[in-house]
Amino acid sequence: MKLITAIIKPFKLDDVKDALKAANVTGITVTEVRGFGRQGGHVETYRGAEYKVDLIPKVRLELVVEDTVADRVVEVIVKSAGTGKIGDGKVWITDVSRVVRIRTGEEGRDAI
Amino acid sequence: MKLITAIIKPFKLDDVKDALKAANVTGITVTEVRGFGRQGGHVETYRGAEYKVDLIPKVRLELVVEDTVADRVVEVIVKSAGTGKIGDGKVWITDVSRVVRIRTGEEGRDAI
Amino acid sequence: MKLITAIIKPFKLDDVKDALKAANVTGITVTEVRGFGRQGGHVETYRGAEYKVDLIPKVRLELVVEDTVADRVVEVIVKSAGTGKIGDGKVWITDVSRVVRIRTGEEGRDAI
Amino acid sequence: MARAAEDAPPSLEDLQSLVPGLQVTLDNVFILVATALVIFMHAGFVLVEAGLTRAKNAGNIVMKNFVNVAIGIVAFYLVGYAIAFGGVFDGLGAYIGGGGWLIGDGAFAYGNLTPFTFFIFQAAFAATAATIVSGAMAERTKFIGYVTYAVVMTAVIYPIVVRWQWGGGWLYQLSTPFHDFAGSTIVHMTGGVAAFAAARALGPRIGRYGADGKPRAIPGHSIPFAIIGCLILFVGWFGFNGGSWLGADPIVGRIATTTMIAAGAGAVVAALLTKLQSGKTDVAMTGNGLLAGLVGITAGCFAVTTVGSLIIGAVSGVLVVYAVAFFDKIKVDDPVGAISVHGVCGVFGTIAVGLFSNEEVEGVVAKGLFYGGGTDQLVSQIIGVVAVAAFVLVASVILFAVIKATVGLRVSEQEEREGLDVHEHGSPGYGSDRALA
Amino acid sequence: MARAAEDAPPSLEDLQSLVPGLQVTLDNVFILVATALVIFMHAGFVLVEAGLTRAKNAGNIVMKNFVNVAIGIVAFYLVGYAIAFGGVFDGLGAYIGGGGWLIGDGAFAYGNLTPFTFFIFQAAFAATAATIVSGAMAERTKFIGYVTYAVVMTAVIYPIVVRWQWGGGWLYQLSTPFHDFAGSTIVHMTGGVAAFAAARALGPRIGRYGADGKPRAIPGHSIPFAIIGCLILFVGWFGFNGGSWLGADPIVGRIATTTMIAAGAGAVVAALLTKLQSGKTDVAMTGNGLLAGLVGITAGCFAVTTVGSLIIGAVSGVLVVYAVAFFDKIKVDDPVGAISVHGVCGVFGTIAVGLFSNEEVEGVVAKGLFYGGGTDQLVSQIIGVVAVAAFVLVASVILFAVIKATVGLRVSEQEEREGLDVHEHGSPGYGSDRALA
Amino acid sequence: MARAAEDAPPSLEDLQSLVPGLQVTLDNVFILVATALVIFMHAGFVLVEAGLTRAKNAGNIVMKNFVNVAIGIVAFYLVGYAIAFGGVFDGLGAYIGGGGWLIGDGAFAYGNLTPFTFFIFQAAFAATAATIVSGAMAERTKFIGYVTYAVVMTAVIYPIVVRWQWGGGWLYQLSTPFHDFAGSTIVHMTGGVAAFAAARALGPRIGRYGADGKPRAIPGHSIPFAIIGCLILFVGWFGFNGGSWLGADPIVGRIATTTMIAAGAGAVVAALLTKLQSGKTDVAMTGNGLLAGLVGITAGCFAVTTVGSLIIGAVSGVLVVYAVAFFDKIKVDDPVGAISVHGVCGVFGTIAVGLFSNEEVEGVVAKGLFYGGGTDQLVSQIIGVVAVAAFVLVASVILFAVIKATVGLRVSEQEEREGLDVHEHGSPGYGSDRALA
Ligand SMILES: Nc1ncnc2c1ncn2[C@@H]1O[C@H](COP(=O)(O)OP(=O)(O)O)[C@@H](O)[C@H]1O
Ligand SMILES: Nc1ncnc2c1ncn2[C@@H]1O[C@H](COP(=O)(O)OP(=O)(O)O)[C@@H](O)[C@H]1O
Ligand SMILES: Nc1ncnc2c1ncn2[C@@H]1O[C@H](COP(=O)(O)OP(=O)(O)O)[C@@H](O)[C@H]1O
Repeated sequence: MKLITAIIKPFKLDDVKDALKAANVTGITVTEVRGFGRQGGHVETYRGAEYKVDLIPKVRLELVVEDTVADRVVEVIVKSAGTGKIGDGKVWITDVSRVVRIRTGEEGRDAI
Repeated sequence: MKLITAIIKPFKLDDVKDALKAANVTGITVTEVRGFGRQGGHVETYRGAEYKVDLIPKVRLELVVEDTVADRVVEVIVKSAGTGKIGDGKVWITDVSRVVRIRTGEEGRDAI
Repeated sequence: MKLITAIIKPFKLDDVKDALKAANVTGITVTEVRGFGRQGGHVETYRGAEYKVDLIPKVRLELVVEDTVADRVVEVIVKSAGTGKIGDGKVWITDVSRVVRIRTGEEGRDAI
Repeated sequence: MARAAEDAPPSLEDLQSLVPGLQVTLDNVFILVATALVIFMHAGFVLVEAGLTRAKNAGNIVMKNFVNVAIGIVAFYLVGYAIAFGGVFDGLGAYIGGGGWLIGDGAFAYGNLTPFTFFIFQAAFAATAATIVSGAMAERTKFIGYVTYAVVMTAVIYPIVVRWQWGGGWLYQLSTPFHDFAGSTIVHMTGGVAAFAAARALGPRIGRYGADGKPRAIPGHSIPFAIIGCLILFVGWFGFNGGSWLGADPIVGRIATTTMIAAGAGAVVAALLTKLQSGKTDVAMTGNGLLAGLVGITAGCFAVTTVGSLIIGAVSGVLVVYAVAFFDKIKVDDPVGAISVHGVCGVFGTIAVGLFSNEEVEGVVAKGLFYGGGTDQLVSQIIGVVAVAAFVLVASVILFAVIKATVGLRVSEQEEREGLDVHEHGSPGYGSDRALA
Repeated sequence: MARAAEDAPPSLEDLQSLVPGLQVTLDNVFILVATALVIFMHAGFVLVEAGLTRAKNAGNIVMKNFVNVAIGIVAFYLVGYAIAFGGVFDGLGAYIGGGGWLIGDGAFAYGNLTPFTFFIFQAAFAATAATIVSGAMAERTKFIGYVTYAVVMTAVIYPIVVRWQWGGGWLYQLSTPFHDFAGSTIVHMTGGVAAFAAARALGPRIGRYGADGKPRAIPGHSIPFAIIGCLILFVGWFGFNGGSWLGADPIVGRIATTTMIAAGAGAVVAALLTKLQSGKTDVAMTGNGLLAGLVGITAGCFAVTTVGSLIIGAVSGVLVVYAVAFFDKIKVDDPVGAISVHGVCGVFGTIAVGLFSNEEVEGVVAKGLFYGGGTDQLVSQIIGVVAVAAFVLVASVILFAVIKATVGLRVSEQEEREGLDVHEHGSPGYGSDRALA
Repeated sequence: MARAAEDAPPSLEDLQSLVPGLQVTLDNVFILVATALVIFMHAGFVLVEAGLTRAKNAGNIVMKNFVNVAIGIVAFYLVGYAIAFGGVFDGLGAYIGGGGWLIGDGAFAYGNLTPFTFFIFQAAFAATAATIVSGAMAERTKFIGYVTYAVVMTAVIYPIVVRWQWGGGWLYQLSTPFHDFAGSTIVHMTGGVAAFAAARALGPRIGRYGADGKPRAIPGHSIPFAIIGCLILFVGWFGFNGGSWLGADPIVGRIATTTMIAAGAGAVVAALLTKLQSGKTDVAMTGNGLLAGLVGITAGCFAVTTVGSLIIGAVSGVLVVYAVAFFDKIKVDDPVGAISVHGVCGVFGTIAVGLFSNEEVEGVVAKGLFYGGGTDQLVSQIIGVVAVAAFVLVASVILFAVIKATVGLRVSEQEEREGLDVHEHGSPGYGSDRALA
């Protein structure tokens, strides 16, 4: 089992979700996050004073998938999340040693 | 060291927390997330128009525990988080190679 | 590749971010979380009644870094996030088997 | 549009009709403004009740208060006004009216007010009495159940209570008439008692009591909303109490003075008391304290002195703090404190007239016990309070039982957990524009 | 400050000047209060429009409504007032005024009102007509484009419409004058038609229509805001309609009665209809229903009976629900329903005067078709509606085309996605005090 | 309740008492309405100050403004009213009053107003002067420290300032009396100067200045709140300025006209200026611009022409933008701009009377420099401004020093970081109904 984590641009979420569904992914967990990276931040103004905003809104996806499909899922994400502009985000894979579905207690591939 | 990640139903958080405390877990980190899965979404109506909501509010728990207790902690979560209805969530385990307590710099089992 | 996850006190975020930048870290993903730990909670009062608050606001950092720098980055976080008071948080390391930059499709050390 | 300026200087005869006409105009215009202020109170109720409950029910609670205004106006126009003010005043007419339907022939009016002007002010009051209850029913009531209640309340129950006193009925006909200038009993206690019946019929919200049976606070989602709501209610109360003179008169300055002082005293005392009790000054309770002072002074705002109003306000501020704790303890879950503010302080304020009244106006009010007037007024006040409370309690208990047995009163556990907004109204009260909404 | 109390009893001569003076005073003071209520409506517009749009544009939408008030006052003072009310009434003067600039020599006033009192009330109206449009333009309009529109609207377009009727122009000079007591057409439909032109010129928001072309709801970020806004608009409408008598008179009670009943009926009917359609009572649409009833009754609040107002309000409540669906379908994206509420119900309410009028006042209004008055009034109403709609539509289409070609009308896709607040105003409407803001 | 309609036509004698009585009634009723509007301003202050500060202190800031109203009413009733208006006017009485305690025997009243009516209006003003300061003290002040300040301000400091002018004291007794129609100096500058003393005594919020010493913006948590607050203040100002005539008179139309124009001009100019400075139209600053215009015109709203009001408003709009930047630079941290809006524009508006006054009323106001009146009025204006500013500054500096040394003025670093709500009031201003709250 693999855990795929992806940081993407918020407005790309719908596209990525649709692409993943099309690729038979059955479950995703989504978190609102903020990211700091090469994209850099910007300066905002308020009542004549300035302040720096260097954490940009991003969306974090988490998917546990079978080992065999992990790389393919990564490709799907990279393709559907990309705009070609800076700040598009990252995808990474980590190993999962056990997965359980709470409702049934099923484990492994049956659990996802 | 193991990292246990669990996605559960929000209203089950108190029960799970109590069960984990009873099982001598000393630390948990909790995140509000939204999940997409078999549970599916629903259609909402607003001013006569409809829109689909397919990301359901969930809660994500993260616990670093000693290797020896990891499986037992998973059982505790599965038991206390379950309602038997669709959407109960998942639990998964990944390996942790190093843990540090920031306050003291302690590592490993002393850190959690 | 390593994934470093850190739970820190919210008001320390700026300090940690600055320290990481100084240590040439180029990307961080940040999540608002709540933590339960040794720090314990407190009782709040509202209209004459009480209720317990045992989940304290924390900030979660996630950084994918090269294997060689992982331990040094952990030290930077521990140093910059510490106040010496209870509730300072934890840092842990997990293994990452693949990283991709969405914008370019670059992998590995080029992706971060 | 339409009216032109006079040119020639008026003759004495002209003056003889112009001058009384001016008072008529002034009275009607003043009550129009007072009515606008009373309608504004509904924005206050919306804010207080939304602020002191959870975000997941925000759409539902504002909707309840909002349709309540609309229903109140329509039901009071179609039915309530005639029941409250129409027909003869003796026999059965001392208990329930009937006549002057649809503000038509025989419609009642008071003093210089046209039936229309009188109607708008009374309709705004009717909606107020009903909306008080929505706070106590918050976060667990089926919308259809609430709507049913609101219709019956504004069409029948409240109009009957009005009939007894302002409509010239039996309480007004007592040898020393019951005195409730602007409605501590008729409006507020009526709402508060119905709120008690409602909260009892519903039972507490899930999670309101711990496994140990102890109350667990469920904090409201927006204290700013609650406090702005209290200030709006305060502003509206200038119309509520001032307008209850039902005409323009310099006396409204004194009425407003007692109203303001009681409001201030209620808030100050409630703030101090919470500070003494827990070491923290509770914001929501201080808001309740202001409202408690306002409810308390509503019956006596014309009759009591400024010192009397200071005392009435202060005592109301104490009462509300203890009453909230008391209803918490007996497991009557009232998320916004409606029973304590409107019910308890309504009772106290009405009875306080029998103690603090310093006015003596034939057929209106006698001096109170503390100002040498003996117990005549006090007895009438107690009669009025008991009679109205008993009637409203019985009527409400029956009404909520019928609602329970028919359209249903309480939502399902799942709906309550997830929030009423999506289930009852299709979408959440707070939409999100984040990607993952 | 400044005025001292009289001492000796006034002689008859004194009375002959005092009494008419009292009416003058009363008229001016009443219109001052009415003006405050109309200005307050702008807080209602802010809340409704902010509530029904997304948080990322909250700063922008409140700013639009807010500067609109400021711009409206200044532009109406410098230009609009003279165009609406100044100069001669024949010839070109029947279509556009000019004179009494800066409330100076020759400034028009009505009845007992001083030119100043008349000005403040009219200026508050001008800002209202303009601000209606901002809702339909929400979430995608360049700020500079909106500002340009607001200046032209309050300085020129709206004043010309006013000229035709309230300013004594050609619609007022019809043999049976067009009757629009408080502005269903002159204020609301004018705003609604301009809103239509604006929404058409802008196109729908990104994501408003799915790939299948079907409308997808974009829920507003705060239903409580929207509903409090509706209640504030309701309160303000007492000044809007009541003040449109342009003086104090007992009649304001009846005007307020029809206003209240129509508002109540509109909300009740819209709530029921949404319940029938989807099984859920839509909160925002119920709010629109109340406003629909208010817009609908605005033309006829003086002329119709209470039963007439009940019907007008109820029909408006139906109309708004279907109109919102209709504009959704034809892909005119109006986030708050401004076109349906102000445009559609403005048309209906104005024409309804020709049906439901029960008054007969020479030079003001005739009886309507349903009350035995024939079709005279009805015809005049239709003429007025068509003429004003045509003029405003043409003027607005040109105006928005010019704006598009010059300063620009719509923001970039990126700006729309990220929200207008940071891009147009420097920082978000909702700041965050969290560490990761 | 209580008053019956007259039947027989009144005789001349009747008329001789009825007619002056009508003016009395009208005056009192109008001031009641004006008082309600001024009380409403407190909701405006709550919204502006909450909106421009962070969510973690929302409960605290609304509580400060809210108890301020309650404290103000009670303290002004018990102490302040007698100090401001009671007793003799010569000798020490020109500087501080004493008499007519508790609105009892010898209580002062003005013109036709009853002492009660006069009291309510003045009490609402007293609370206003005090609440201005809370904005400048936001996000770091101990609650007990603020409460102490509010008591002293409404019981003693503000009443003394009032005494000097409106209470008939030495500024009123100048050969050309100081003219401050509705309180640019007496209310607003008094608040603004105390705000300056407070912000200095407190020091800036943590994080307000970077390591480099440069100001770093701390955005408020709700621009919609701030803007709705500004609109509510605008509405309230109709009562504030209009009511300051202390009676009903057609002149209120002109007073409201100058008020509206200055408000509009202030907002428009501030918006333009921020656009020119940073390329973005700052929303909060535009709100401040409107308030700046209102504060600026408050002294002269009766005396200046409409063109004068346009200029005064516009200049105020410029002043506020530069003043905010100035106080930022000298590290006086004023989260809402209270010092700039109320202090700086209060000074300017008062002095502007000496320039722009076009009225000549014996014992009230002379023509200003630009209207051929020479420097008499200007000199009196400067005397008044300097005297009041000096007194309030000294009194405030002492007061805050005493508070610091006794109950404490500033919260701990931890409390400031975590927010004042939980620490001072027991629970957060925004509760959460999420599972992990
Ligand atoms: N090393 C990293 N570890 C964790 N998250 C990262 C890392 N680098 C980037 N991110 C996340 O990805 C987002 C985009 O990265 P950024 O460097 O701005 O652009 P790009 O992905 O186009 O190179 C960041 O905002 C951050 O959330
Ligand atoms: N493969 C997965 N990877 C990550 N999270 C998942 C995955 N599958 C499900 N989830 C999370 O668990 C939640 C519940 O899953 P769902 O399939 O709806 O029901 P059930 O757990 O009963 O099978 C989802 O909402 C999602 O947050
Ligand atoms: N075992 C754990 N797994 C995951 N998160 C933990 C764990 N222990 C602590 N945390 C997180 O770290 C935070 C601080 O821990 P706590 O025990 O309160 O203090 P300290 O870090 O000083 O020992 C917690 O609030 C929680 O978010």
